[in-house]
Amino acid sequence: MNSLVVNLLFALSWVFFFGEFNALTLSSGFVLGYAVLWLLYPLTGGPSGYFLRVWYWIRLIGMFHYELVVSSISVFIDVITPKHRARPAIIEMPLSVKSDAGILLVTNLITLTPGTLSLDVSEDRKTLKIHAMFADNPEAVCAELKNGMERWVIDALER
Amino acid sequence: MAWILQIAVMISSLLIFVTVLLAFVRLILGPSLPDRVVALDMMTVAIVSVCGLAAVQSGDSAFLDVAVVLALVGFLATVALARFADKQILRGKNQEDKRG
Amino acid sequence: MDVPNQAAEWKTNIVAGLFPVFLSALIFSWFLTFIPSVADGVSTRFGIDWIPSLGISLSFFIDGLSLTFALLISGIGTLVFLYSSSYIKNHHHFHRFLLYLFLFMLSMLGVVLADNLISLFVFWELTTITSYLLIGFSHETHKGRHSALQALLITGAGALAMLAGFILIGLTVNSFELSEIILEADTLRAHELYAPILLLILFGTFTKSAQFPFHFWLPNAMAAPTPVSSFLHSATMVKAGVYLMARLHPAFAGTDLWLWMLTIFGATTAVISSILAFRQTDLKLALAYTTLMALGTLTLFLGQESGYAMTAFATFLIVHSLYKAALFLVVGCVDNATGTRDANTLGGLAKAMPITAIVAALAAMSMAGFPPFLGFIGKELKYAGALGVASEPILVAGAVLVANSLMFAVAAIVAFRPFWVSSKTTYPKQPQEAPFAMLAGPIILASLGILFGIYPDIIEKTLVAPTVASLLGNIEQSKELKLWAGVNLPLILSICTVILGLALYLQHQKLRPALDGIFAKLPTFDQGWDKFLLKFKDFAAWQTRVQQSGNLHQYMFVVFFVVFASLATTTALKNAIFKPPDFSNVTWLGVGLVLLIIGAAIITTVTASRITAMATLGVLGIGVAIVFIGFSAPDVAITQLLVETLIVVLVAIALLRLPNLETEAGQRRPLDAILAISVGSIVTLILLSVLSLPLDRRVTDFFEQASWPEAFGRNIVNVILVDFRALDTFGEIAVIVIAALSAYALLRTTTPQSKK
Amino acid sequence: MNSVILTAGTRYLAGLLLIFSLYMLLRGHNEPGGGFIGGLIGSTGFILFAIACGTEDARTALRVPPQTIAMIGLGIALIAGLISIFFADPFFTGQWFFLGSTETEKGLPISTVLIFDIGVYLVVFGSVLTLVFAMEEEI
Amino acid sequence: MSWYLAAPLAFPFLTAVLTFLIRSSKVGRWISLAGNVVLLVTALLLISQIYKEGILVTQMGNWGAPFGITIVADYLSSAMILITAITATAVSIYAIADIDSHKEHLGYHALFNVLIGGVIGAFLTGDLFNLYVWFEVMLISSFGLLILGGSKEQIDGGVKYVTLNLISTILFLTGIGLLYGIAGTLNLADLAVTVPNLENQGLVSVIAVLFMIAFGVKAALFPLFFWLPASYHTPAFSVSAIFAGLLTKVGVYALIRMFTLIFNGDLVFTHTILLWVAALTMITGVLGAAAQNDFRKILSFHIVSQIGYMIMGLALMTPLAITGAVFYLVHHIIVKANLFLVAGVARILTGFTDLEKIGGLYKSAPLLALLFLIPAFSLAGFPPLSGFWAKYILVAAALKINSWFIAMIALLVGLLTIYSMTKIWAEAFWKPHPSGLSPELSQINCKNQFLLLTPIALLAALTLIIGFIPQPFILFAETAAEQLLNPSLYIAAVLGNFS
Amino acid sequence: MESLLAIAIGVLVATSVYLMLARNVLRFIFGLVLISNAANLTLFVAGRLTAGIPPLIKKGEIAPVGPVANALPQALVLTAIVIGFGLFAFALVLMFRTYTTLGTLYSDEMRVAEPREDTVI
Amino acid sequence: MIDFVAALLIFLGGLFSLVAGIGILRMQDVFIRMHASTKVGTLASGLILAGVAIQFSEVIIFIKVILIILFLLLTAPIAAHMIGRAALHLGIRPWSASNQ
Ligand code: NA
Ligand code: NA
Repeated sequence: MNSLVVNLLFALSWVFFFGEFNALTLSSGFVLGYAVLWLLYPLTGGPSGYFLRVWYWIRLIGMFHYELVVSSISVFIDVITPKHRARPAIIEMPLSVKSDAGILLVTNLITLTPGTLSLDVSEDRKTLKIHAMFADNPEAVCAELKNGMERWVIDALER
Repeated sequence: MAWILQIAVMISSLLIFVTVLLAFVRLILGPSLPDRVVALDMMTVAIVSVCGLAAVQSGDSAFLDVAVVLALVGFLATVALARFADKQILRGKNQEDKRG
Repeated sequence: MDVPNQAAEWKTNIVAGLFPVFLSALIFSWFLTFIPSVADGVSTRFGIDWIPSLGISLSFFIDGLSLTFALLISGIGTLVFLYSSSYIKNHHHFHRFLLYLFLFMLSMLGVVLADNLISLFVFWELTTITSYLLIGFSHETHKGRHSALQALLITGAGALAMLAGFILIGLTVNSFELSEIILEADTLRAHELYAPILLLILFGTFTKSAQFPFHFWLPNAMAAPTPVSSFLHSATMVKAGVYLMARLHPAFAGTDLWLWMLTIFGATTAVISSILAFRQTDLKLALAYTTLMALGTLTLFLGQESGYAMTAFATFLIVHSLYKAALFLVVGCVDNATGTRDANTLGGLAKAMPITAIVAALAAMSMAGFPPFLGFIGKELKYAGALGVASEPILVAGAVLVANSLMFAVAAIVAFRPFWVSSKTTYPKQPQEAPFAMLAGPIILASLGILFGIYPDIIEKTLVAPTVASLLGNIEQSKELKLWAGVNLPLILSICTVILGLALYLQHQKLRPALDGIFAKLPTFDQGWDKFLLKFKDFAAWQTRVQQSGNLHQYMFVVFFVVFASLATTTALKNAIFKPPDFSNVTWLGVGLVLLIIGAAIITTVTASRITAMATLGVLGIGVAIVFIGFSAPDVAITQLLVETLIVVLVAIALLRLPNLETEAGQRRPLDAILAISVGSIVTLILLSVLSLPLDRRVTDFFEQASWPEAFGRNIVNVILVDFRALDTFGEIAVIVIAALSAYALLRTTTPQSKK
Repeated sequence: MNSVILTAGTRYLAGLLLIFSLYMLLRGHNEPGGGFIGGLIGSTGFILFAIACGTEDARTALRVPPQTIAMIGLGIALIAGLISIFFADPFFTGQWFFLGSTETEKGLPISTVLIFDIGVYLVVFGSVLTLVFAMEEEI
Repeated sequence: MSWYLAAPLAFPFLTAVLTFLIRSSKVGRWISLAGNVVLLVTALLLISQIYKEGILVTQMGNWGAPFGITIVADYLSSAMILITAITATAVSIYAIADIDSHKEHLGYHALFNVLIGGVIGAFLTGDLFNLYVWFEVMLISSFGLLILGGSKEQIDGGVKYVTLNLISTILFLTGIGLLYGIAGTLNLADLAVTVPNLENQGLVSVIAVLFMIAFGVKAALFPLFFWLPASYHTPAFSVSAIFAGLLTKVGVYALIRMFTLIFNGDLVFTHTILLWVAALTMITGVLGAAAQNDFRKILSFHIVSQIGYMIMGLALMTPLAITGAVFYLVHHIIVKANLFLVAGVARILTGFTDLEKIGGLYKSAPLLALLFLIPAFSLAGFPPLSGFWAKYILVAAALKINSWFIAMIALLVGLLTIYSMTKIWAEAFWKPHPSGLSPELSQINCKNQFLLLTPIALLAALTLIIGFIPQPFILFAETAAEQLLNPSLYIAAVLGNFS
Repeated sequence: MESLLAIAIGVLVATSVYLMLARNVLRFIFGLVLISNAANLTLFVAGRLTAGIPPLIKKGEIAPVGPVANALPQALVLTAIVIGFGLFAFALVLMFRTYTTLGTLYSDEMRVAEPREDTVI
Repeated sequence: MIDFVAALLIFLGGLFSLVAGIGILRMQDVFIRMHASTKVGTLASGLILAGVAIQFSEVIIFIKVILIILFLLLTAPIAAHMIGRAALHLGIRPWSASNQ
């Protein structure tokens, strides 16, 4: 992601913190954000250039909340019903998404979707270990995730 | 404050309190270190809710600030504990932590 | 060391050695100038304020008594310095020796001249310190150190008691000036504190003057070089006690307590020490014990109030100083010349050391009490004084007779036998006459003995009579000093003394083993002292082991026990709880919250898993944070949560390298549990009591009113932190910085030891 | 901690925490927050950083040793307290200056009290990091 | 005006910051010394100002008492500050030679100066919670100094020191909570006004006892002193010197302040306890010293014993007794710090502090012997050194009100003090070195010799001056006692027209 | 509620005393956390409790309207918490270093500074 | 109306919280428990906070609440990942019905 974008995000969050949107808060937020980025650049590596895809973001955020609610309800039901319906297993899913932000987003979303929980990314960043509640068919679970969450994230971030 | 809200806050407080107690029981029972950490994490999130309820109850948004802090830093304890478990394994000292 | 250097050192030693001689001679002559006025009954007082707010002045007083002492001290001092300049000049601590000895002399002069009791005490203790350093002069031997410590502790103990006595005198008569205290004698004698004061002071003087049963330190102090012994035991240190009793005589004498204390202790000391002297084979020790005898006798006389007794006291004081100093110096010469002081080996030295032999003989005859020596006059007066005592004159005279006879025998053993009785011994060194500097002192002192014996008037009018005047208040009671007083009871007793003494001397080789047999069976005070010290050390070690056991658990148990016991006792005694607690505003959520906190605390305590403990601590932190949230303290809650988080983070890091907790099975600690519950209960009780009272909120009210208008802040808590009480916060951040630095230092600090 | 997810998350969280901490510092005089809280939050950002990427990276990012930051903070707090003496007030008396004040509004307050609070922030921030980094490097 | 009080408080911290930021050890040590000299000057100015004007008060932040924090200096405070500055200056000279660059790099100078700052803060504050804060400042920097070096002994001693002192800290904080809970104020002068009028005086006594325990641990009273002999023999000598001189005295100061100003309503109860505690402290301390065979351990136990004397003065609570306590405090700080410094030189020369392993110093290092004798004999109470007057006044005060028992104890303990001080003398100085070495001062290079011996000589000179010219010091202590026994002076100075 | 908290404080004190009396100094550390919390709560409760009204001044007011919670103890507790943290952190590091240096966490095995008599002589 | 919606949200939040609590106590293994805590717990807090925001109906409060929720959504999965990873490394096997 472009450093500039991050910087702007930081500036905006600063404005949010203050709750007052004006030139002073925005500019001071920008300066602060810049300073913070400067502090952190040993971590972020170098700049990368991608356009902000507003639509994909909105879709992502929307789906995300939807999945959160649905998954919660499914767990809700499993919890309050005496019988355990789950057939859990740990499955390994190949990762297409490359960037740090992408991996973060994918794993977070998978965690927040029904029946799946991301446990770990391998050191070579190519596979993701997932704990699935209903893992009678691991390939199906994998495919669903790749075409769902991972697709959306790649659309939003990496295309 | 409307009575309905008052009742909701009261009930919700009670429910969250029960949640905290349940998580506490899990924390004591373990059996593994991750179990305890999950329980503690759960409690932290519950306290975020408590802050929200306190804000409604008092009509003072100051408590939301507590919630913001908690949401940000509560995570740190979880990370530290989880890492503790992880590193213990590398050091081959996991006997106790497996048992809890 | 090369030769020229040595020569140079020798030269500086000569100069250094003669310097104190010159100084003390100067002092001596200065005191001589007071003789005319003192003889006329005029005393001189001068001084400056020292600590006016405590009534302590640096004041001095010269009358007959103090002048006599001052002259003896500075006079004999001069001779001793002269002697030392030769005797000890090659010692590597020669300069230190001279310094100590000179300081000692000055302190002694201070003691006898001081008018203010506290000043007197200061000088008194200075003599203690300097004599400690002098007795311990041969500090590289165990005996030297042991004897110095013994002298220090015994005289020190006495001194501290005496100090209490002095303070009490000050409180009863409202002055520390001796000249004023004497005027208040009647008040003092009638005061309810008279007895304690007297006993405390006598404890001080008896220890200093080595009265039985505190006598044993003095012979041990012979570890010091000869000039020291000579000086300490003839005229000075040990006579400080006698001086003080004499000084206080006008204020204290005249009661039964005074009479009996001094008589009994004096007589006992005189008799026992003369027997002890008799059995010694070491010449120096024999002399030391006769010093004890002299001190006993002097004490005995001070118990009285008659003119004879006082005259006897004054005369014997001078006599004894002269001959004892001379004999000590002579023994030093002998020791130096032959390398031994053993009475059984020494003999026939008169040929090799004729002058020494004659001097010894002169001094010894004074000691034995032959006419026309001053010693004879002294002895006559002693008998006269003894016969004139207020009660039990026969017993006292008998004691004096025994003591004198033994002294006669000892004089012969010490000063006659080594020189005039031949012996087959070969000495480690070829005996040789001592150099002049060493002989000068004994010659002068011994000559004075005979001079004053033939012309007693010289000292009678100048020293003896004024001394008696100081003791009794008027000069008229002083008795005349004369060689021939006609045939009277004292003369008969004198003759008995000579006969008895001669017999003892002739039989002394045979008597000694018998005496040794008796004494070997008796425990000595010296051994008793050592045992006492050992027992004391054991006791100290035991009590320290019990208290400072090195066991942290014990330390903390004691601390918590003290907390509980004292708080509980005070609460009960002072009836601190008088309102029942108020549980009216308790809510169910509150109960639940408290249960959560209590549960977390208890689980932290009982769990054997450190992970559980860590997690429950986190829960506790959350619980307490909810309390802060619930009771309107968002800032505190945030801080609490952040700090709890950091604690968990830090513990989680630390535990990675720490071992697991032990399992609690079989480790129940019922006693600890009882104490813990007790402490917790008392805290709750006190807190409940506190909370039952109303709170005065005016400080907070001020903050609420001033926060925005005056300190421009809406968050009152923060305004208190950074403005109203910013100094607290400053201190607090200093704590944080230093905690971090300290912890950092602790982790990074290394020593070779810990690297291993 | 070689966790890709944590490292990626830290990148945002640490920045957010730092910004949030400054926010808490600046508004502390009027709402919950202040130097302590700010400093503590700020330090958690870097602790997270240290846990995710190691203390070496965290120290590099910080550039200045945390002890030095803490000490500078102490110095700033002290000086903020002493400034008032030059205005003939007892020490630690707050000195207030209002930038752009008008008749109705006081304007933007700049005060020794704020400087003091900044000192507090730096102290807490630096000290906590000193501690945590040093401990981290021990294991 | 405010300067007089602010400067002694601010300079140690300023020095600490500077020494730490300029991390070059060579410069840092001189800054530290310079800072302490400046501190000494400010302390002198303060005391002279107090001499002229009486009790000095400034209200921190210009918030009037009892609302803000009051900084107040009376005779006692200013004397303590001056002595602190003197000791700190002496020790910072000594430290240049004693403290290695490793310790300096880890922040020795910062820790040291913050410690001094904490001590001065404790003496100056007129606020109970602020006193707690300064106690903590002092405590935490003492932790750091104690373990600097990290030897096994230090760590072990540190554990006991830290644990027991933390308990005391918690007790102190709890006490503050309780006292605030009934009185609603933290200002000492205001508490002095409020507390006597409280409804439940029994509770006041309970809280007084709690404070007595909390400060009792700090002051190393019987039976709470364990942490002291467990740790004081372990750190660097400069550090144990400053600890021995100052730290326990702050506890004593706090006891004196609290039990003359605030808890003076139930003297028969509180001060009787104090009297017994004083007696037992004196005895156990001196017996402990008698049982030890290590230079520094003997000195450490003596601290305990000597604290008993000061508490005895407080317990007797007469003008003369308080005079004695104040005089004793001042005397003891100088003497005790000095003895530890001497122990340090002895250790440098002989390599040990165990008396069985050392000896011969009298012969080979006569100057050191002399410099030892002065404080040692002063401590033992030999006249005319400072310790004699201190003991004299206390014993006189006891006898004056017929407290025979405590006077007897004080004298007896004096004798035992002589016993154990001469043990050091006999073993370290008189006795020949067990392996026949003759450790001469010339083994130390010239510069270090100067740095090590100058402070010792200065402190010894001070001991002699106090001993030979005690009148001004006693007068000062008398005035201090007068102020302490008339809390109304303090209250009027602090509360002014607020009262 | 004050009374209830007084009881909770008592329990905290009791448990922490029990922990501090343990031989394992790690338990002392846990006890220290507990007792610090107890002391902080004592200070907090001593200022009496007010639910739901933080000591903040609303915009537009110059002083709190109506009663608010007692701010002073809150400030003191905040200070005490932070100081307590500093002390705790040092104590923790000390125990850590103790273990790495002396090889034990048991206080009765820590006998370097005060050796047992029999081992010295 | 606003009160009612807020009350509903708060009540629902309490309910979800309780369910998360029960889940954490009675689910079979640590992984499944995490399903409960991450999803349901987060949702519960979100609901309550949404209720708070609606109740206050102020922009600042809205922003704060959104921030809190965002933080939770960001941190909760990372925390879960950390715990899960530790559990994996500890060698904890997922529960499976066949084992019972
Ligand atoms: Na968490
Ligand atoms: Na979660």
